[in-house]
Amino acid sequence: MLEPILYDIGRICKEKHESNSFSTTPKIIEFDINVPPLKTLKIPFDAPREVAEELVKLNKSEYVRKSEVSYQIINAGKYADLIDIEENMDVYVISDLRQIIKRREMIEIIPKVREMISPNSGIYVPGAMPLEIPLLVYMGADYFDYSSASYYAAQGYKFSKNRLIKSEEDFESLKTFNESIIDQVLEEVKFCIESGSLRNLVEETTISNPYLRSNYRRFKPELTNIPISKSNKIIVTIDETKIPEVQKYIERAKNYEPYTNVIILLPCSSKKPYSYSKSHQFFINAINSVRMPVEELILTSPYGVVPRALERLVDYDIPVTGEWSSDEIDFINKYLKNYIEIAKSKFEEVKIIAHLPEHYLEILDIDEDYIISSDGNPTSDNSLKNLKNILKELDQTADSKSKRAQRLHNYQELAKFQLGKNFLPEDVMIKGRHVKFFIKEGKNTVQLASINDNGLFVLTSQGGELLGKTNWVEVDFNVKKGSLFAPGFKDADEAVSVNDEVVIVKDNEVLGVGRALMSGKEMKKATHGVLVNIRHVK
Amino acid sequence: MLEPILYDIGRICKEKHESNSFSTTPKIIEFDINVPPLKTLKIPFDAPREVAEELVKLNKSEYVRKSEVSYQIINAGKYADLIDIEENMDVYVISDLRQIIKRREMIEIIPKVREMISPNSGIYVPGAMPLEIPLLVYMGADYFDYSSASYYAAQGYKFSKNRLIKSEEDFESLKTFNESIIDQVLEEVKFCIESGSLRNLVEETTISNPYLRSNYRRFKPELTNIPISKSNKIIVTIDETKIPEVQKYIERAKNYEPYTNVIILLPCSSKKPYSYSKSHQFFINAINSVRMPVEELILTSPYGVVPRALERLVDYDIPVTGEWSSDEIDFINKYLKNYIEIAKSKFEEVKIIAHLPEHYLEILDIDEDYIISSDGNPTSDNSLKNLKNILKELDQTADSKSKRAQRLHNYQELAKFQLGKNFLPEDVMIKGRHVKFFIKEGKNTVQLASINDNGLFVLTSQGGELLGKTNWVEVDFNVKKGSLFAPGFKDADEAVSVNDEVVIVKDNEVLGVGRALMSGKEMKKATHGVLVNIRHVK
Amino acid sequence: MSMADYLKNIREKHLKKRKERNPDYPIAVWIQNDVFRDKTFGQSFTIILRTKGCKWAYDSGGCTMCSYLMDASPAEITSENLKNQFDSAVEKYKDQLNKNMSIKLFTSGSFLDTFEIPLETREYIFKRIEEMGAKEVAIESRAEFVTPENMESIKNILSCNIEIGVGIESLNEKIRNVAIHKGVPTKAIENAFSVAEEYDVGIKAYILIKPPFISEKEAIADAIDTANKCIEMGCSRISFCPASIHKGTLIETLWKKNQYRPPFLWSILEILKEVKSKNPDALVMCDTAGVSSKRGAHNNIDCTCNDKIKDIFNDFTVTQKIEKLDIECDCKKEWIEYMEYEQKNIVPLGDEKLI
Amino acid sequence: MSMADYLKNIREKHLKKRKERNPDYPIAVWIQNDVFRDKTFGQSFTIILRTKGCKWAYDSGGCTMCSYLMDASPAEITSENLKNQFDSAVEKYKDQLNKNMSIKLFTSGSFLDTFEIPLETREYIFKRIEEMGAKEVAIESRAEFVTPENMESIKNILSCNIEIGVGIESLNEKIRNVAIHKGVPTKAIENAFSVAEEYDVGIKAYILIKPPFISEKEAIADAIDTANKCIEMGCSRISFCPASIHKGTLIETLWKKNQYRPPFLWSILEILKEVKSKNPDALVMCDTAGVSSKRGAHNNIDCTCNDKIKDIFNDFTVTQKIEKLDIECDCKKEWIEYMEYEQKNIVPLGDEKLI
Repeated sequence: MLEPILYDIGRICKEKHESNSFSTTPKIIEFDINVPPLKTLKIPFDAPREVAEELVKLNKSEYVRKSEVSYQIINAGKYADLIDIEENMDVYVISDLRQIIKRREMIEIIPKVREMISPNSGIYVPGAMPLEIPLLVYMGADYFDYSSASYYAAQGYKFSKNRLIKSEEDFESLKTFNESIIDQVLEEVKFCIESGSLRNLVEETTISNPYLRSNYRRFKPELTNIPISKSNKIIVTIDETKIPEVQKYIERAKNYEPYTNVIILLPCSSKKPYSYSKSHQFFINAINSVRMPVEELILTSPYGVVPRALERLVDYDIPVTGEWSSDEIDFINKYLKNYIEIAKSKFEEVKIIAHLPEHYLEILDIDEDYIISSDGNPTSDNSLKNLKNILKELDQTADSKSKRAQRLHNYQELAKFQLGKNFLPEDVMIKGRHVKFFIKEGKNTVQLASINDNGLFVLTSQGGELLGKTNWVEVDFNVKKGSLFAPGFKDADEAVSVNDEVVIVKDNEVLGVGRALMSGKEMKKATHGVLVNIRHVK
Repeated sequence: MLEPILYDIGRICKEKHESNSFSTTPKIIEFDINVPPLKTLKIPFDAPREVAEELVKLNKSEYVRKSEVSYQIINAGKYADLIDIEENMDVYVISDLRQIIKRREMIEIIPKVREMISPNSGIYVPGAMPLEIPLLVYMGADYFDYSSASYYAAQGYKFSKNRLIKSEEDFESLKTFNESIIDQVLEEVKFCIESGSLRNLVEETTISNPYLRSNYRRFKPELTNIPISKSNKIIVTIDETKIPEVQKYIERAKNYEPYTNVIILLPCSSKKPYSYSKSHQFFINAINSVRMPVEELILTSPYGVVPRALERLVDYDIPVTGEWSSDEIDFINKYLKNYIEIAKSKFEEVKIIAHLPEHYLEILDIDEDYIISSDGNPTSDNSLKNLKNILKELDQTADSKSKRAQRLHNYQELAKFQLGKNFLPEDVMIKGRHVKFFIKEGKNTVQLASINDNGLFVLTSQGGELLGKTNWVEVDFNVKKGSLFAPGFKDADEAVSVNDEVVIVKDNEVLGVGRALMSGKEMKKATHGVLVNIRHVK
Repeated sequence: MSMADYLKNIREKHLKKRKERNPDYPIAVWIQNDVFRDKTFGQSFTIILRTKGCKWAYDSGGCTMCSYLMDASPAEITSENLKNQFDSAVEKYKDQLNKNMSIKLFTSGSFLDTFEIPLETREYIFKRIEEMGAKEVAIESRAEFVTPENMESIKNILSCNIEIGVGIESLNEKIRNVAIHKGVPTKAIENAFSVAEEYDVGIKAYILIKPPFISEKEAIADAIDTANKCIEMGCSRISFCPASIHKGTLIETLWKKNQYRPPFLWSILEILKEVKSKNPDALVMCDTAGVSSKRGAHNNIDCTCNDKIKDIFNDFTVTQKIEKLDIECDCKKEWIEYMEYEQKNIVPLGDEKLI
Repeated sequence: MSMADYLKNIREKHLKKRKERNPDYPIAVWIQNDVFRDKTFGQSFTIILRTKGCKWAYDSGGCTMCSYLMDASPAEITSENLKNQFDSAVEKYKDQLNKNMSIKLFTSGSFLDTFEIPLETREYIFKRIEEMGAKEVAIESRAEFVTPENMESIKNILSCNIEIGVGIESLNEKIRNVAIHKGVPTKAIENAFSVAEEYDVGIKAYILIKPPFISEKEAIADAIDTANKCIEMGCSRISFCPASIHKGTLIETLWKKNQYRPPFLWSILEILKEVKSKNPDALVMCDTAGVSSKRGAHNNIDCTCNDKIKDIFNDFTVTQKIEKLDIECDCKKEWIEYMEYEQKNIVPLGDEKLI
């Protein structure tokens, strides 16, 4: 029985033993799958469909084993639709990895099994090689074995993390060595999930194998299995616009509404949040020289466009070579255009100032007119002076909006981004360096939320009440502070991501707030373990 | 003293010992660099230039050591221009890798030292971590040490091929483990050079590190250090249009001249050469149904466009997801346009037939009109019938060119591609399945060349004579068949790549032909060892 | 569509490639050294008659590894044609034929199926043999045709030893009737054995080594198990048939996708050793058609042991000496690990070089 | 442009940030417990006079680790101002002053350089001290000002023990004059020692631990070597000064790029042990300004041993007991391996957490 403790698309689970000790998956499985000899006919990957159908029926009773550890063997050739999941097995065994791994149908099999089964169930993929393990974990696998180590040792191959190397060493030493490489990869997989970098490990291990790389690229991971913002920097060196972190950001950021119609386009900085960098300090000082609030929009790869209000949600390291790929250029312009569209639908007219260095200006491809305020390096005295002058001129004609109200607006947009809904009333009080939000309730000042180190809202139960049944988890009893276990769980919003702030509701009444330990989708399938840490109850 | 035996941008060398035994680099160095204590002042990477200049002068005499193994320590901060190479040292020691590796100046230091020194000299980079070793070898390094293993062990880190993993293990076991990872990476480096896949290993190890990835992308490798065509499939999963193999191909293929003005665009096939695939068998049969010769041009990533005449020079595996990146699309169209331009400058008018599946047609972006001959799948009966009909119609109006002459033309283009010049006279006779080329000389039939398993010309000395001083190596004595050693070498064409067919000349007279064991540039700096295997002399 | 429909479809598709041949000549005919049912040595005279072919294959698509139907005639074969085939074969070898030979009459199906050989023709041929004299007569037939009536019809004419080769393939019902798609109920096999015993006719049990859809390890177990049971049921000899890849069969489809691999010779050695040591008196043979080639049973295809082991099989078939089966080679380790890995993969692996 | 030009440039640039202060008050003044030259304990009265500052720093850019000039006055300091500074200091502490104290007169440069303190002022101050009475007087000066004339001028007035702190830094010429850019020839140091001996004036040798451009290992060797030589040359005591990162210096530039790291405390312990055990009678002290902070000498910055070792240094300075220097900590291994790795890197490494 597994209990998930960390998700990074793939996951780490506690594996409970009879003793009080526990170990964590992904790991080598400790029991042997028993396929009763001569009782089943195995379905080759490319078996004709008619054959596969007949054999699936034939094998059904033999492939579901309810021994001490209950398990089901998954074998339906390439026909994912023929897979008939028996519920709540301890382990699901994926057969025929040697074919599956090379074939496009892979993503219809392993991740789909993961989608269908409980998070408390494990997926065991026998026979995996080191380079395949990270991708398999990414797709939902939990258990592996050493069988490939011996097989390739007998063939005279030594494992590396990425390939087979022909060797003259004897079988026993190759076998031992190959097993150690599997151990190393499993250790690295765990380390990477813990540090939120499993995708990088998957990139490393799939990049030199066209089959794996194809299946990695085809695979569309479940975005609720990564948090909205990771606590470590993410590393992005390839596939910039396609990685899940960016997909997840874009999905939400594309609804961002600017506060004012004066939009200033800024370059990104390697220091994050951008506003902590020297260059952005210069920009902000220049912008603050006028009374008028201005929308600051950072152009960047891989995130496309990042409004200042959301800057704390992006933290990444990318190679700096000053070259943009065509895909990056297309991506940035696409979301810049989307942003301008929203601005235009909100305001009669937009004023765009491009305070950007040359290599940004080169890629800018929008239909609207814009003023270039930079003169070469945007941090040069000249550029900054230009910017101030342009802003001053605009300031004369600007509507009377306040920077104070902009600050609230930005937090409201953050709330929309994070929680799907703004819960901050217009009369909220924003206080402190470690920002906190309060409202007056009669004579009392009540805290609604604070902003944590990742730049995200942490709610109080009063905040949760204002939010209402949004990003919710429904329970069937009056919860207390602490852990919400599967038995008390009733339902959840499928939009809930792992690590999300969630509102705990019972009979449509808000009981409190907490932090989700897994996605809403996973909670709905869970049978054991903690689903939510409830922080505040009324 | 090193003798290069294999190049794949990086290289494997024989390292001669006093005994008859030898080992090969890249490897752990076996002697300790002795920097005389308190006699030098080391130059930090970002030392002000004035400081660096003063200290470079100060250190000069101490940094060139002529002990049993002579070596020079390279330390000039980030100022590559301050590096003053002492010629023909056994080893050049790159200091301060810990800074260099993260900085853009890296590519001005390590590869430039390699460019300046003899191929018989080694580059030692102390302190490298496993993930850095492949890139360093790619840039020209030969020697490494275990020092990072102990250092990071003391800090409580365990190496993986790609990262440091925090560990609770004790120092001694971490140290041993970390050293074993360095050994593994060195073994893998050699394996990859041997199999022509060092670039893949470099991709694997740089992809999760933005610094390494930046320097990898900035680095423009010397293209003469890879053969014109590798004997193994190349694997391309990222940076499709930027890899050296493609750069090298494009540099030469962009001068290809089509034989006729009827150009048929075809999709690539996963089987290589394309013409061995089922789909191309269909296309070729259809094309052969008419008398008229047709230019067959395969559109593909990563090579852009591949004329049938050159198809045997491209052999690659790419992920098949059916998606093109914008960069790939731009690249294909750029070289397709270039090809059409050449065709138009040669012929009055070109006729382009696109026999392509839908996802190819979508990306086609050329100015000329073209006829679409395919109807959905280009191998469908309907598509092939269409193609035949269109060709039949064109055949009526076509010039009287012959397919026989086209065959010669294709080999002549291959010669231009491979050797920079066509050496096949119009009256050459082309014979056999393992193609051989002959001319009549009086009553004798003389062989000029044959085509080897990689689809390249192998010359006879008569072939060399027709080629003349092209792709040449000059010697100062009357060579015999066998090895050409450095002492007999006089000069070489800098266009010569490793593995190239070369013409051996003396006093502007062709003596014979051979195979280059290193590039012309490398030969010019070599002081020892075999440079060319001379195959034929007159 | 069912599996049977599928098999019928590919069979029909493939049969379109079948060519018409002269109906008056047999498919093949030859004389070779052989072991008789009484374990003495001698010569055998084999005629493979060209008939209409296996009715099961026509009706149901037939067996998943078999394409003998391709040798059968697309055109009608008359009783007259069949007689001519027999006569021409005898005529061809008349100088070498004698009374101490075994005469083997095979078709690409069942000799006893009147769909292939009309009763009248069968009787004609038996009569001619009885005239010629023979130490043994061997025919092949599916089990369902080993009936009292058919035994009567033979025994009425032939006085010599008679042996009927019956494709038992496997006594595992799933394997035989699903994986192989043999279409013979276990009952029919049991009947055949008891009828044969009653009429003192020998049954040569053909056992397929490595049907599709099971692992190498299971294939070994199944072949051993089937052989032991056949011997127990009183078969006159065991003839193991290592699977080989016939064109146009389901296993060819799988093999081409590298999802089936013919058996290792190591597996066959193990089967032979096991069966022979458990049944030292039984006559145990191994067919070596295709063995050591890519499409036949083989070890690591690059290994030199392949041809050596093929010779061993032939030697063993003749000598029946178990110690002949002893051979070692480095590649044996690969076989052991292949089987282990295949067990983990659950689904059969293809060729070890192509995984 | 030369290295000196560069240093001068950054000095000038940095000096622009210097603020003007009241010229009649000293930079600092305090009373503390101390060890005298005769190894007895007592109290010392320290005045840091605000002068124009170190002339070498103005003229040449000065030393690569030093920014004391920032404390000096950008405006002219008259003789009168200096006298006022002295008088105000004495006035402030008049209740605590007595004749058994050591009086220390420091500037941000050389007390004996008339560029900073005119002769007349110097004599005024000495006379006042002589009147007040003191067990010892300590001043600081660059070596070149330890001349017979200057010694005469002191001895003529002061009757107590006199000790001059001289920044030897390193006796390695390259290190002292290039790496540190001290601008003091070895000759000048030798002269200073012999002049001091002649006039029975003590020389307190300031030795810099870890100049830039050398490794940690070399820094240890150099400090030990320099100390041993100074003791041999007859210095009255050794005061080790572990480098710390002053603002606006060259080593700050390097440190900010993580290309310089202040010395490990382990290195200092090793130096102290080595020097003290070789010279048991010598007075060996260690300045702890900045020690255990990020910009000062420290071990792994997260380690709890930092503050413990700082206490040890203070304790040792007072007690001079070598066994006080014994301490172990897990992080010592990191120091050893850091030095090994740095040797391989050839060029000095930065902070171990940031490599």
